[in-house]
Amino acid sequence: MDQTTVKKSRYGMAIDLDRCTGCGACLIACAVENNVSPGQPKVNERNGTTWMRVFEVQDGRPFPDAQTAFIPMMCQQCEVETPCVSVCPQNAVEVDPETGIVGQIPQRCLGCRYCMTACPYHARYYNWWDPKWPDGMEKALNPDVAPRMRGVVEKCNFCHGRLHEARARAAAQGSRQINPSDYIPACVEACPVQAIAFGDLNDESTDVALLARSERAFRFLARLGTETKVYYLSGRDWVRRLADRELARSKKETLHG
Amino acid sequence: MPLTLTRRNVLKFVGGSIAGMMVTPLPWKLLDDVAIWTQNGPWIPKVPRGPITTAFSTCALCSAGCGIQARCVNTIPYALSGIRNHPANNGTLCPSGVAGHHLAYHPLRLKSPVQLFRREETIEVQPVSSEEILGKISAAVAISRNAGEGTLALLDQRPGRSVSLFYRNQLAMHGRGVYLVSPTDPILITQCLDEMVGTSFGPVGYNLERVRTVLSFSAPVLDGWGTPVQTSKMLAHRGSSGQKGARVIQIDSRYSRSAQLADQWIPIKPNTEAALAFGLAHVLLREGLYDKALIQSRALDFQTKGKHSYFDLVGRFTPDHTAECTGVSRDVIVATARALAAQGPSLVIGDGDSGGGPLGREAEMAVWGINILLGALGSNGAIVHHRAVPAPKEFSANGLSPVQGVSDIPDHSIGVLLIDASEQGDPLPWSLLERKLIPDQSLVVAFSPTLTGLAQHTHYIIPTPAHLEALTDVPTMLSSATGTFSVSSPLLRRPEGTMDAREIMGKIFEVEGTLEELLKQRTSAIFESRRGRVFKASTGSSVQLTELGSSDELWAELTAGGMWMDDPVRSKPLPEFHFMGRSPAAYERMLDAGEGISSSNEPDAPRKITVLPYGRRAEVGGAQLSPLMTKLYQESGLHRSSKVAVLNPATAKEFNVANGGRGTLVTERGTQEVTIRVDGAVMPGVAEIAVSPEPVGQAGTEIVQEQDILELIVPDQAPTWRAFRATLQKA
Amino acid sequence: MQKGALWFLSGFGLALLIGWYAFPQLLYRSVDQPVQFSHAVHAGEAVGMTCDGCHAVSDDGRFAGIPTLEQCAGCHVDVLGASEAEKYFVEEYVRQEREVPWHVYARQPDNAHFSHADHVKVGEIACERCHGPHGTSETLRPFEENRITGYSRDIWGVNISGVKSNPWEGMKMDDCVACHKENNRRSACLACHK
Amino acid sequence: MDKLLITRGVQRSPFWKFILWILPWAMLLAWGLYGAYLCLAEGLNQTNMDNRFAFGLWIYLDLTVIAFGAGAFFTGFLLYILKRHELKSVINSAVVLGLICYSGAIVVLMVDVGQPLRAWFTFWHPNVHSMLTEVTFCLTLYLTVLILEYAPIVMKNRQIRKVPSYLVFEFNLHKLMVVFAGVGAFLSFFHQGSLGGLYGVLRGRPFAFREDLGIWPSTFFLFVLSAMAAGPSFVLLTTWLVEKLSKKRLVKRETMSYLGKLSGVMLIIYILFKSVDTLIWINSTSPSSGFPAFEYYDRAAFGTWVLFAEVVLFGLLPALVLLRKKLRERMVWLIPSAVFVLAGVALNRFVLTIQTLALPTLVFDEFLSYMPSWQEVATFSMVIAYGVLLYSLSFRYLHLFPQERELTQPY
Repeated sequence: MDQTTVKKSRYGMAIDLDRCTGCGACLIACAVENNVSPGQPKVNERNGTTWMRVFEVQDGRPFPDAQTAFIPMMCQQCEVETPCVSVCPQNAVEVDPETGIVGQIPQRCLGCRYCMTACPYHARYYNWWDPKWPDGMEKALNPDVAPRMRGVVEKCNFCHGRLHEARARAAAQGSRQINPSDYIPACVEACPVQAIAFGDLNDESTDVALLARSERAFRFLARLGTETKVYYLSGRDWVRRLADRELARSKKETLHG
Repeated sequence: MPLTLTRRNVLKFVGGSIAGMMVTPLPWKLLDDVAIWTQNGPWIPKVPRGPITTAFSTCALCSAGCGIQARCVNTIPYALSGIRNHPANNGTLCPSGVAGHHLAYHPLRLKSPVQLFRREETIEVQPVSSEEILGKISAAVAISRNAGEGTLALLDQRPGRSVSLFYRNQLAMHGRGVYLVSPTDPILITQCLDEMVGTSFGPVGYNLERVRTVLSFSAPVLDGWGTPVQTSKMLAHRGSSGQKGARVIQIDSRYSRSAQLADQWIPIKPNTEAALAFGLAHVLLREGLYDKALIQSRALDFQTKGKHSYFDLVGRFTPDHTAECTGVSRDVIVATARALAAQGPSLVIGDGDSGGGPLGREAEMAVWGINILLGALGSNGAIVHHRAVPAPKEFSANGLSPVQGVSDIPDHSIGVLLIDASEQGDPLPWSLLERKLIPDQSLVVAFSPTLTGLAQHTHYIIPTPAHLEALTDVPTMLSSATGTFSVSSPLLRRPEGTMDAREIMGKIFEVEGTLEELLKQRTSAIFESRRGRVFKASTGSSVQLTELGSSDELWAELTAGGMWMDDPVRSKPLPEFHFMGRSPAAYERMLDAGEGISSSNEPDAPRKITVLPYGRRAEVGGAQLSPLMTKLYQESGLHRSSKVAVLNPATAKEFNVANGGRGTLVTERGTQEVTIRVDGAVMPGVAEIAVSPEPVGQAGTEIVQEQDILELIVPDQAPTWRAFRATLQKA
Repeated sequence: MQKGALWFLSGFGLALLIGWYAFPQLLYRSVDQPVQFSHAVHAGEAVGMTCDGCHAVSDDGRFAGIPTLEQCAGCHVDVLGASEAEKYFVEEYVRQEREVPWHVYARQPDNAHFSHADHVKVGEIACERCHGPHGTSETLRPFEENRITGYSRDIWGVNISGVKSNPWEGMKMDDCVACHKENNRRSACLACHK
Repeated sequence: MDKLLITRGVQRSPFWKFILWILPWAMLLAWGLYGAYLCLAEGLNQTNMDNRFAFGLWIYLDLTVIAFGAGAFFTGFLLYILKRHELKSVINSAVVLGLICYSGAIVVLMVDVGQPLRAWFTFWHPNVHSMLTEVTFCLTLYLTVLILEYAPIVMKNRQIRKVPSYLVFEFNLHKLMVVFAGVGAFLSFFHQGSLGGLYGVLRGRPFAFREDLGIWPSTFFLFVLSAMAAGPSFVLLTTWLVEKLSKKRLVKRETMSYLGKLSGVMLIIYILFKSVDTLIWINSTSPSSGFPAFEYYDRAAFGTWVLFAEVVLFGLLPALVLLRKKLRERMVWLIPSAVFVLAGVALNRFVLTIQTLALPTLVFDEFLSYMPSWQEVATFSMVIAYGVLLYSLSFRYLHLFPQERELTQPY
C-alpha cells in the first residue's frame, strides 16, 4: 500500500456568525482540550493564550440601534503563501500536505516571534510565562497534547490530538481512512448553538464544503490571497463588510455620502 | 626528555585538547542534549499516561441538567463533552460546564475545615476540626430552640434538590428554623403567581417550542436561562438552517447578551419594568386584545369601573404616561403589545437576571398579568403547569418549612446562619444577609468546597466535595415544561477532609442516613409513580419509565448521565385570581411599583451614576470558576468581571473617564476601583458591571478578598439591587 | 618542535579519552528495574503467553504498553513459582496494590505521538524492528537514563557515536524520519508530534 | 601598565580621568546586565511586548544599530576593493564600530528569543525561505569576519606586537584583508537586505509588504541602500564626537567631507528608489490586498508627516546638502546633515518595525500602543554601554586613527 492511496484532505471550518452567541464555550473547550494553562495573575487581553478568541464587534451605530456580532477567530489555516510558514527560520511551522493543517511545533520553536508579526489574524500566542496549573491539576491534562514551555509560540491546529486519536482508531480496524465523525475539534463539539461546521473541504458532500460555497460565506482578509480554510457565514451586510478594510470603507462612504 | 611546563606548552596542550574534543561526541551530544533539556526539563508539566476510559454523569453547575461525557486518564476526567441527543444539551456544553472537572483543583479549594479572619484586604484561615465547628453549631442550635433567642436559618444556594427537602423538613421540626433562598430564586416567582391565585398553583414551566413571540423582562433568555437545547431552538431561525424559531423581544436596561441576540431590544430606564408591564396591559385592555369573557369570569379584581381595581390601575398607564416613566417610546409600547397579541402564541418571561437582583413582587405580578391577558397561562397557553417531581412520603408527612426570600425576614433575627454553598447559586449582596443577623452574637458557617463567594464572609467553613466529586441531584429548571430529575454522580474521588451537606446536617440534627440513601429513596418514589420517560446515555435515546425493570435500574441510568422527564399534563384552566394579589393595600403597592422608584425622577446629587449589576448563570454566586475561565475574563475580555464598568461614551465624557482608564465607584458602603470600557451601545447614564469576581487562575501567596460590586449596595435602598446609585470619579 | 607536538598530542589524547570513554559514563545513570522480569519464562513453553497477551492494541487504537498491575495480578494473585523476583513482586506490589514503577526503555517524550496500531496493524511492521528481539530475555537489563534529558539511552542508541549496528538501535526522530522516507510515509511534523 | 599600552606618539588623558569616564558606563552596563538577567531568568514577561506587539524596542534598535554598523563593510569595500585610499584613516574606527554594533545586536537577540539554548536549530534545521535564516547566517558569519578584521588592530598594540608570532599572524591577516572585505561586503549585502526583507515579505501586514524584485521584496534593496547611506554618516559622526571628547584632530577634513559625500550619494539613490517604491505601494500593492494606504496615516500620532519626515526632511534635505561640496566642507553643515541621515534611517526602521505592528489588520482591530519596560531599556543600554566601553578601550590602547600622530604633531 502506498501513501498515495490515502485521500488528501483539506480540513476547514464554517462558522455561522448569525448564530454565535458569544458564550465562550468554544474558547474554554479549546483550552481544556489543548492543555492551555490558566492565566497568570498579571495576564491581560494582549499577553494571554487563547488559541481561539471570540471578538465582540459592533456596527458602530449609537445607542439604542447598535448591532453586535461575535467573531470566533482561531488560526485560519492559510493554504497558499501561508504567512507564518515561510518566515520561521527553523522549520517549526509547516502546512501538512495531507490535511492542509498549519502545524506549529513548539519544541522546535526558538521563540523569535517572527511568525506572530507575520500573522494578520493574531492567531498565534507566545508563552510569556511558564505554563503552570494549580496543584494536582496536571493529572487532569489531556494526554494527547504536549504542554508547552515558556518562550515558544503556539496556536490552533484543529485539535490535532483528536486527528491522531481518530487515525489510531481507524488503524486498529486496519484502515488508513479515518471515520469523519471521529475527528471533530473541541470548539465544534462544545458549541451550544452548533454554529461551527467542520470537515474536509475537498469532499464536496460535507456540510462545511456546502456552507463554504453558500452565498453567505466569506473569509477575512481574503484579498491577501492566502486562501484561508476557515469560512464565516452571515446574512448581515455589515458583518460581511468586516472582511477587509476596503469593504468596511465602502460602507462608511455610502453612509456619509 | 623532560616535559617542562612553560606557558607555550600549556597553550599547546590546551590546543590539543580542544582539537581532540572536537572529534569526540562530547560537545555535539551536549549541545543536542541541552536543547532536548529545554524541551523536556523538569519545570515543564508532563501529561498523565495511563488507560483512557469514558464516564458519564450530569452537570450540576446549574439546573439545566446537561448530560456529560468525560474522557478520563487513570480514571481522572481530563475533558468533558455533552452527551449526544441528551434532552438538555444534545452533545454541547456551556463554558462553565466544559471546564467543570477543573473545579476540584480551584486555587481556593478547601480540603479541611477552617476558621476565617477577615483582615483589611485579605482573609486568614486557621485549621479547626469539624467536631469543633459542629459542636459550636449544635450548641447555638440548642440555644435558639430552647431560649428562643434568634432563629436558625439555612440559606440554600441551590433550592429544589432532594437535600433541600431534607433541610426544610428538619427546619420545620426544629420549630424556630427558617429556610432561606436568594431573592432571585425562581421559586419566588411562582410564589407571586400563588399569591394571585390564592392557593398553590403548582410548578409551572415554559413550553418554548409552542411560542412565536417571547417577551423577556431582563431575563437572560438567550444566555443561559434555558437549557442549551432550548436556546439553540430559539436561535434556530438564524443562519442557514432555515428552521423556525420564536421572535424574542428583550426589555432590558442593559445591553445584555440577550439584548444583543434578541430580534428586538427595548431599552428601558432602570427599575421601571412594572410600569412597562402595566403600559402593555393598558394597550391590550384598551384595544380589547384579550379574551374578555374568560378574564371577567376569573379575575376577581377586574371591574371595568371600580376605583382601585386592576382596570383602574392599568388605566393610569397610558402609553404616553408609560413612555414618560420608562423611557420607551409610546409607539414601541403600542406596537409591542399589538405584536404580542397578533403574533401568538406569545409569552412573557419575568425571571430577572441571576446577578442583577429580582424584579420585585409587584413587577412579577404585573408580568403574570400580561401573561394571563395574552392567554399564555391557561388551557392553551405556552406557560404550562406540571407536576412536582415525586418525593419520599416522609417529607410531606413531617411538613416542610416555607421557602422565604432573604429580604422577607426581619432584621437582626438570625442567631445561627448556615449557608449551603456546596453548589453555586445566585449571588446575593452580603449586606442584605448581614443585617438579618443578630449583631455580634450570631454564628455563620458555610458548607462550601472553596473559599469563594458568601463563604468568604463566614466564621467557619466546612469543606464539601467539589463539583463532580459530589453526589447530588439536579432540580427541574424553571424553563422546563415538565418536571425533570437527574443525578450528578461523582467522577472524582473526594478528598478525605470533606463532608457533604447531608452529612453535616445529619450530624447537627442527629439524623442518620446518607445523601445516597436519600437520592435512592427519591428515585424509588419516581419509579413508583410509573410516569415519564428516561433518557439513557448509553443508547442516546429515551424509553418509557415503565420499560425499566426496577428502581435500581433507574438509579443506574440516572447516575450515568441519564435524565427522567415527567409526562406533560393537560394545562389547568385559568383559576380564579386577583391581578394585584390578595395582600392588603395591593392597589397602592402595585401603583407604587409602577410609578415609584423610577430613578430619573429623583433629584440627584450631581455626578452619580446608575450601576446595573448583572451575572451570568453558572458564573456567579461563589464564583466557583475553573482556573481556565481567565481565558474568558482576563485574557479575552469576552466576559467581564466586577472590575470592569461599561459606559456609554457620552456618560464617560460626563464623568471625565476614558476608555481603558480607571475609575472609582463610591457608595456609603465603600469604594471599588474599576476599569472603564466605553461602548456606544450602552444606555447613557448607567454603568454595567458584572457581579462575578475575576476568576483565579493561580493561587497567590495570600487569600485576597473578592471584589464584588454587590458589596457597594446600601441595603436600605430597596429589596432589589438591579440598579443603585454611586458616585464615579476618575481614579 | 617535537616537544611541542608531544604536548599537543597528549592534550589531544586526553580529550579523546574523556570524550569517548568518560563522557558516556557520566552522561548516563544506570537504574535497575524495580522487579526482575523474565520474558523467557512468560513466553516460554511452560507458560506459553504470546506477546500481545500483555502488549496489546485496543479497539480504539490505543496501545497498552506495559501491562498494568491488574493484568499481572490476574495470574499472580499468589506466588506461583519459586523465583525470588516473583515473590518480591507479589509481596511488594500485588498485595499492596501498588503499580510497578517500570522504567520504559522506549519511552518517548510527551510531544511525540506514536500509534502502535498504525505501525503494527496497518504498516505491518514487526515489533522487533524497533524494540529488538527481547521476547527471550531472561532478565531486564538496567535502565540507563540520560542525566540531562531524562531520556532512556535506547532513544539515542547504545553507541555514543550514534552509529547503529542493528536496525532497532536508536529511536530518535531521525530514525523515525529515515524509515518514513524510505517507505514514503507521512512526513509532516504534526503526523507524529502532538 | 596603562602608559605602556598606549600607542607611541599619541597623547591620552591621564588614567584617573579615563577611569572617571569609564565608571558611569560600567554602571550602566551593570544595570543592563541585571535587566537582561531578569529577562532570561524570569522570561519575557519582564518586557512590555505582547502577542500583538511581538517585536518591540529590541528588534527596532537592532535593525537601526545594524544599519549604522554598515559603515564597517562599506568602508572596507571601498578601501580594499575599490581602493579608495582616503578611507584608510577611518577604517579601523569603522571596524570597531561595526564589531560593536553587530555583537551588541546579537547579544540582544539572544535575550529576545525565548529559547536561546535552541537557537542553533537555525543552523541545523534551516528554513531557507526565511529572511531570518538569511539574517542569522550572515550575521554570525559577518561577526566572525569582523572579529578577524578587529584582530590585527588589537595585535598592533604596543605590548602585544612584542610577541613575534603574533606579528607574523597579524601580517598574514592583513594580507587577507581584501578577502575579508570582499566576504564582509557580500555577507553584509545579504543581511542588510534580509533585514529589510524581514518586513517586506510580511504578506499579512500590508503596511510592510512589498512586491518582489527578483526573489526579494523591494525593502531588501532599500535597506542595503539606506544602510550604505547611514554607515559613513555614523563613522563620520562618531569620529567627530571622539574628536570633540578627546579634544584632538584625528582625521583630515577631506576624509570627513568624503564620508559626507558618500552618505549623500547613497542617500539620494536610496530616496529615489524609496519614492518610486512608496508610490507603487500606495497605488497598487496595498490597495490590491484590501488595504487603502491612506488609512495607515489616519491613526493617532502616525500621520503623513512620518512619510514626509522620512523622505524629505531626513532624506532629500541632507542628501542635497551633502552633495554640495561647499556645504559639506563646513562642519556646521556636515555634522547636522549626518545626524539627519541617521535620524532618517532610524525613523525608517522605526516605521517598519513599530508602526507595522501598531497598525490594525482586521477591521475590528484597534490601533495599538506599546511602551518598553525598564528591563527592555536596560538590556539595550547594556549594549550601548558595552559599545562605549569597547570603543573607549580601543581608542585608548589601540591605534584607531593612523593620521592622529601626523595631525596632532606640533609643527
